[in-house]
Amino acid sequence: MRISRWLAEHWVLGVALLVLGYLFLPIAVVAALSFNRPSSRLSYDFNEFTLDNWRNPCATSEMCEAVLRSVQIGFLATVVATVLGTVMAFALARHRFRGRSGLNVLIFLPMATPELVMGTSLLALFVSGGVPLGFWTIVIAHVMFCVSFVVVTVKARLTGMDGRLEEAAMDLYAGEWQTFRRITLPLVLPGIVAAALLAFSLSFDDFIVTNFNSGTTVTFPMYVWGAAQRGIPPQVNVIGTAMFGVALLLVLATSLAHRARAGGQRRPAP
Amino acid sequence: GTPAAQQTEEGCVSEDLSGAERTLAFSNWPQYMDVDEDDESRRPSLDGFVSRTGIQVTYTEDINDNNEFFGKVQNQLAACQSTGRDIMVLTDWMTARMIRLGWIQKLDRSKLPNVEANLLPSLRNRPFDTEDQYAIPWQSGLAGLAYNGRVTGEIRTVDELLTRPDLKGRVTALSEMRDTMGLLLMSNGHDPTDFTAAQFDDALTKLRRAVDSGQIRRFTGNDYAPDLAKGDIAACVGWSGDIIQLGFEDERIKFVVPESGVLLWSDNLLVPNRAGHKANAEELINYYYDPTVAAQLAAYVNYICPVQGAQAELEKIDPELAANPLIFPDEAMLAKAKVFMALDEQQEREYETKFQQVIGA
Amino acid sequence: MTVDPQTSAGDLRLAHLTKTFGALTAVEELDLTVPQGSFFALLGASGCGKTTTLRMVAGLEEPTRGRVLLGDRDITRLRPYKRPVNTVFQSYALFPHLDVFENVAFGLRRRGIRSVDGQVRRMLSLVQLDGYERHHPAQLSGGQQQRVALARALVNHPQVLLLDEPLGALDVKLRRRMQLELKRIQTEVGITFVHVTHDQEEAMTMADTVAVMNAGRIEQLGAPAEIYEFPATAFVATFLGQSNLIAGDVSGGNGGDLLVTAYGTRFSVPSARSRADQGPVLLGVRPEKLRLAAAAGQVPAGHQHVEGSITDAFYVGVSTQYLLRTGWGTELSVFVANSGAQERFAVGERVVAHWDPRHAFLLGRQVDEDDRTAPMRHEPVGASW
Amino acid sequence: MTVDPQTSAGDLRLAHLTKTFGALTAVEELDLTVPQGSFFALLGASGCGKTTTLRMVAGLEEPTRGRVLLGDRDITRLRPYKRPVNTVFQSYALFPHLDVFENVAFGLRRRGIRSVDGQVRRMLSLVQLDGYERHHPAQLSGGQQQRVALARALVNHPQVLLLDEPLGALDVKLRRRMQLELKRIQTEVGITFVHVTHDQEEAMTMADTVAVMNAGRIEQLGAPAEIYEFPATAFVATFLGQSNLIAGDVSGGNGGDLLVTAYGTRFSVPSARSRADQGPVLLGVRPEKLRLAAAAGQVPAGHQHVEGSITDAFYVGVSTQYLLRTGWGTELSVFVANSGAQERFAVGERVVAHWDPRHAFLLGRQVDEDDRTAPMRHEPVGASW
Amino acid sequence: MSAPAHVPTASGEQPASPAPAARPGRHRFLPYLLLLPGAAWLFLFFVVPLVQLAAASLYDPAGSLSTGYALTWSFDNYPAALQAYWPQFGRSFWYAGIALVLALLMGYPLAYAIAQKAGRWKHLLLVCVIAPMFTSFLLRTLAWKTILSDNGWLVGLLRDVHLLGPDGRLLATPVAVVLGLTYNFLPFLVLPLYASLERLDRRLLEASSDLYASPLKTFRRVTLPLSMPGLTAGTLLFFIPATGDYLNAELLGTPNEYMIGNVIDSAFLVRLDYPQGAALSFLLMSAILAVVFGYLRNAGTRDVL
Ligand SMILES: Nc1ncnc2c1ncn2[C@@H]1O[C@H](COP(=O)(O)OP(=O)(O)OP(=O)(O)O)[C@@H](O)[C@H]1O
Ligand SMILES: Nc1ncnc2c1ncn2[C@@H]1O[C@H](COP(=O)(O)OP(=O)(O)OP(=O)(O)O)[C@@H](O)[C@H]1O
Ligand SMILES: NCCCCNCCCN
Ligand SMILES: [Mg+2]
Ligand SMILES: [Mg+2]
Repeated sequence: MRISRWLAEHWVLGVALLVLGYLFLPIAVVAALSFNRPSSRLSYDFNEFTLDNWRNPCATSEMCEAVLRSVQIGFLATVVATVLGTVMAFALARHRFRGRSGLNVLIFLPMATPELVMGTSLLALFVSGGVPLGFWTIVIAHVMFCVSFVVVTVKARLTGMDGRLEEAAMDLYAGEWQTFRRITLPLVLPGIVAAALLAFSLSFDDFIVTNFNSGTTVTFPMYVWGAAQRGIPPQVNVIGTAMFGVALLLVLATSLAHRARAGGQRRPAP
Repeated sequence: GTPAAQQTEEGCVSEDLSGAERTLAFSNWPQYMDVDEDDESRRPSLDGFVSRTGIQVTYTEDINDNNEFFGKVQNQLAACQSTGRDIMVLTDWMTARMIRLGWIQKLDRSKLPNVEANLLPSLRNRPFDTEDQYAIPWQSGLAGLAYNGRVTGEIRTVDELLTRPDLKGRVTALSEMRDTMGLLLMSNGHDPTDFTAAQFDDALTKLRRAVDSGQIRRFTGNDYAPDLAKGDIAACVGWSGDIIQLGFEDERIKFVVPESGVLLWSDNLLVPNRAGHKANAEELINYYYDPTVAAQLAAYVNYICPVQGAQAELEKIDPELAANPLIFPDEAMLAKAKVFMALDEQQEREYETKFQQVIGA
Repeated sequence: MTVDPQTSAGDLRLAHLTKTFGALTAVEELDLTVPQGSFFALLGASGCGKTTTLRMVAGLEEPTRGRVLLGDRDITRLRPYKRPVNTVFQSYALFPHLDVFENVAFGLRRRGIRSVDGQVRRMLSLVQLDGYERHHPAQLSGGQQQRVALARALVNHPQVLLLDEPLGALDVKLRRRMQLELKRIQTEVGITFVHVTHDQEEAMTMADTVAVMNAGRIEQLGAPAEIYEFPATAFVATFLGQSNLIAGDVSGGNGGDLLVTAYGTRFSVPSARSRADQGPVLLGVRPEKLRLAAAAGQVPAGHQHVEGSITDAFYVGVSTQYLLRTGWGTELSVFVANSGAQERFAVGERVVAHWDPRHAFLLGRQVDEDDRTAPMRHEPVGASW
Repeated sequence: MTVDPQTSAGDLRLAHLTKTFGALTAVEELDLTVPQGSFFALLGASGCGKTTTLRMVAGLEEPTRGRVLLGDRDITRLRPYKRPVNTVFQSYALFPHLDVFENVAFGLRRRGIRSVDGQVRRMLSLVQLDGYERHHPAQLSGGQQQRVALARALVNHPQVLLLDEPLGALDVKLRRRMQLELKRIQTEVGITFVHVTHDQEEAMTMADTVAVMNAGRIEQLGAPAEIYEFPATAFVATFLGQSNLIAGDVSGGNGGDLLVTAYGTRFSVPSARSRADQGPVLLGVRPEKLRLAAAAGQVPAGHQHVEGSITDAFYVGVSTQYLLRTGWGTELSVFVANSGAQERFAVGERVVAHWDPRHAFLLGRQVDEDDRTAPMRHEPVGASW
Repeated sequence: MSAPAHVPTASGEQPASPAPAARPGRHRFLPYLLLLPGAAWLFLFFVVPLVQLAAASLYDPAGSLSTGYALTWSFDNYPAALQAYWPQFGRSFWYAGIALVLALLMGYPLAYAIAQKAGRWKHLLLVCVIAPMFTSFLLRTLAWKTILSDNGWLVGLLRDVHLLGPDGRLLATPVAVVLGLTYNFLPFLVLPLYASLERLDRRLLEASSDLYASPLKTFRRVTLPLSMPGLTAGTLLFFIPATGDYLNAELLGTPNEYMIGNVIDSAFLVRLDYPQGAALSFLLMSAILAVVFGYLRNAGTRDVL
């Protein structure tokens, strides 16, 4: 009886852990291979444990350049998309104006459009406009498909925010800018950070749109794609594993920082 | 609408910056360049070029398939924009198309004395480049069958590849229509040098059956190689040099020349429009037509070397290789090797479309 | 309800203040003076315009017409952050990302004050929150949050402190405690408090002056006891405390008294306690002013009485509340303190309710208005809620 | 506090019910019988285990030890959805995605009842919500939501209805209205109500039986008037209503009375109203039972009295509350109804507080316990809040 | 009381600051100003290209690279494209649909457990859902290729327990493709779902069980409907990219598993049949939008995003 009750309450956790295991399975393979000394250039099997790949992650300079480039693109795209998207989210959450619903559709559509379609159509635009493909066209494309995600994420946070806090700030001698700077921004910040993380992960990982609009510029996913066709150097797995670790640390750090600021557990109601 | 992609020498002028910039961007297929046995990041012949000329080469293995690569660069070339590459390697038929579209720069023959001296006669004055001023062969090669003896038994014929039950789902063929269809035409007893539309359709039906039955896992570019090496793929349609290279690492990987015949093709060095370093490219071409360099390259890539005198040089390095008919084909081999016939634009479109539909895209 | 002619330098004055939202008039031609340093309570039913009034004073809402003055200074169009007015919001509106100290220091810092430490700590100690500086709002109980909100406003030494139902969200017990605390602090700091509440008891025990608002207008304004003892309108009589109102007509005068006839019975009310001296009137008696006797003979001399039978009785510890059906069919409610001295009556018993005429009051009446019974503590006040 | 030996078929019985959370014992060896059809109120300070008790009855929490019985049926381990018990939650927990009708129909549908229409409508009409069928919870006022929660539970005709502070979130006025409503409905449907509240007045006016809980145990159980008039412990005396408690010692007996000496003065208490007949005791008098006189001479015969001076006075409309400093230095609190008959006293005046000994009661006392003054309505109840 | 009559003005009022106090007129143009950069970006780099693409879908199908393409309003391109590739079309929706079902079966418990059962591990678990997205999509898919490979341990295991025949495979089967789709887009389903489930009031679940609903019924009648907004958003964010994906089919499947994305990819990059590629793109988009709006209507929450 008790066991069945315990099971009834905890089986979901069990399933969740299994699903997490599923999510981590390929990561585990990538991580394992990052410690592999492959038997040959074309082999992808685990052969022999080594730390060489980690000691020397830049075996091929193309790969490290590609990683660096992807980070740069991701960073730029994240900053631009986060700024544009946040500002839009503010306008949408805080103001009533004509053309709102049209705008909402404009923001929703990129999320509802297959990447392929976005990639090809944007390519056609660049080519017909004589824009040379490369680093900047990739940035433009990434900003384009990240903006919507940022708007949606930040808007959710903003609408959940108590507008009276801003009134309270104004009542306490904070002008419009001060109110924004001291109250609104810090309160919406977790949403903005989440949006930025999402944007970065979307940009860093994008292959399809990038492939169409990159010209000869090679990003990390494109490098991996190309490398897969001719045999992947094991260091690619180092980068993959490291990015995973960085993400874990980053997200964990932000959420810890956030929790520390919010001051820990909510007190039970009196 | 969009304007025609056709360019002319007058309409699309390229500026050569070679004087100021001693650099060269080189796009090539994987496994098409010699690599140092001990340090895989070094490419001895290319390094030799760099030290000899001082020209820094950015070497990228980003060509996996002619069509795929064309798709990547055609937008820029059609708009007379730089592709970011100074020199690239494409197969005959694609070379022909590019030249026809006016996308390739004319080379200065005077800067290519080695080519003048050493290019095999059979590869001179080809129909798409009658004066050898656009396209200089990089390597020739054969398209035939290959298998990994670690995971399957020997394969002799195309039909075996397409129907043997133990190979089901462990076979790849090339997305290169001419190679795959050429082999099938020959396996049907037809001649890829000269076939009819009906014969093509017959061969295609055979292919479709193999696809539908699940015999063929994928149609690939050069990326069949890792899968074959791993044994994920038991057998495939592949290119001679690649397979021979794999054979060095695992002798159970074998290239097979089917009785019905193989396809012979050449890949060519091309300098696209708006490439900024034509003169540097010409230096590279000339360098690789030095028989000793050619032999060095051939000894590694194991494709058919277009450079006269290389065989003699190779004999000095590795006599066994020099005697390999897959690298320096003998008469018997040449008798089995056919060149896929030239297609006009209409035919090409028709056959490509049909083929693409069967290979699933 | 007109502007007090003599105002001192720090008085808060509202002149003809009006606010409309579309077709709705939330506040209508409000004229009001809140003397400097007083504890002013604004009472009224939900939706009567209390919050809107406060928001206009704070500058969070712009008046449609009229002016807001602080002493002689017109602050009607001043932005909220430029007014020497602070607000304690109903839900506190504490900044969740700042700790207690920073919440309290917020206003000081915004005004560019550097060394806020002393002031903040003194204020936290005034509201008995020493040691809570580094807690975040989410870690505080409701009462503690309330005090932070108070400290955050008070530390700025505003001329006027607005409190918009700051106790509305608290449970009864905590509410009572906070009331005393607020009153103590107001006495200590001497700032003008304008306190909005739904709770009449709260208003009465805390405020120097109470204003009862109804539908955007002020119905009566004065000291709590004054209003309670002698309400100006039926609305006030029933909103502030409870009243039995008997519909009647003035039938004449008798020296200092007015005579009222209701249901064939004559009652008298001192004219000093009459808001109307002719026509239809409501005779009001508060339930605790009514007393019960077993028979008419026991009614003290000079008292007026009504006979009836008990229809309901509630024991509530401190007092017992009776409902009495009169001869003419309406009901009266009577609160009898359980002081031990009084007799207890049972439901169904016939009794006499009596009162000293000096405790009655007289209000004007619309012709169609009927009797109203003071709701017993545990009876629904109105039909619709 | 022991199990009632004679129980009827539908009584709710808790036997040795215990719940521990880690080291904390939330409910300790609770034995309790709630007679079928009664209105039972559970009172106690925050955290004393009321909610935990209810949750164990509802099946939402599993007891660490002990049993829950309905009549003879042991339901201790029954899953909540299999118990004939329903709960009205403090926050109502209405399903926001369902309209009023579907909220009320929820339980019926879950039990597979097809034609719910009639029952739901009847129930909605009982709680006076006809016409609100298609409204969603978010569109209702607090009071209306409360009634939906009630209807949603009642429509299932449970054997026991648990109410966990269902009125806690309402403002004072609405709260009073809802109390009456609840009582009316309980009388109408005759289901056993177990009502948890913080509010003693609420418990007293509504319940047939009140249990006062303290730290996981029940301190006293009985009819409200019974408990109020003669509390069993100091906790009950101060928790249920308010009391002045004077520390003294039993110094002897006198017929039916006990004599108590406190601060050198002798008081008497009927032994029938004494919980201790020797040693240290607390003499209790409720503030409304105290009366004030200007001089000792005016004290009625048989009354006992204490002299002192007024230190504080609060006018609260219905009554005036005085704080009196006695000769020995502690304070007494006195509530005088504003019935108009009583004299008013000013702060500083010397007065005599007197009471009928039959209104006093005697409780056992810990040796170190001191006087306790009934808090005035507007005075902080404890030091720490 | 000495009151600070004057408060220093907060200088430099920023256009970006929201004004909670409604001041009519004051901010009439502010929203437009705020929206302008982002909207312009989307217009220029999303709408304009899309219109161009729409035009391309109506080009003369007889055009070619060397001759160019003329806009001849050839609406026939649409039926022609559909006729040639309806199997891939159907397959896209079929695979994405199955993947969606699998993802829901996995994602719902995961989101639920994190939101309601994880207690103080909540944040960590949530991070675990997001972090894999930082390891390249391709790398993860290639890892799947290794895991599912014919000689891998998984296939070996499944063969040993006879879930797969001796020649049974996982790689290059529909199973692998659907698994890949499920895997790659799962976080997009879980995140919005989590957000919605986190807001779910536990007391409602208790109320439900108090009202005779078994755990299953509670889920069906309370949990599920209340998580609908998140479920809808998550479903869309999963289904849309999954339908348009071609990498999973390409890497894990065979031509028999190719989806419409593969066709469009090859139309644009290999076959250079722009009219057909564009027509297929638009068919895909409108099919997706049709499904989306149909779904939104049924889900009853239009305002999901
Ligand atoms: N921004 C607004 N737009 C439209 N009507 C409003 C607005 N603010 C308030 N109102 C309306 O003005 C009237 C007065 O509202 P106000 O908030 O001042 O009432 P209140 O007395 O504070 O009520 P409560 O006691 O319920 O807080 C109400 O009818 C309300 O609906
Ligand atoms: N799930 C739990 N885990 C740990 N402790 C708990 C839990 N639930 C309740 N408690 C503790 O058990 C004690 C009794 O709690 P309970 O909720 O029953 O009190 P209560 O009498 O209902 O209080 P209140 O009047 O504040 O609602 C409290 O100290 C509380 O903190
Ligand atoms: N590894 C180099 C392979 C080069 C193949 N070229 C394509 C030939 C097509 N027929
Ligand atoms: Mg209000
Ligand atoms: Mg509780």
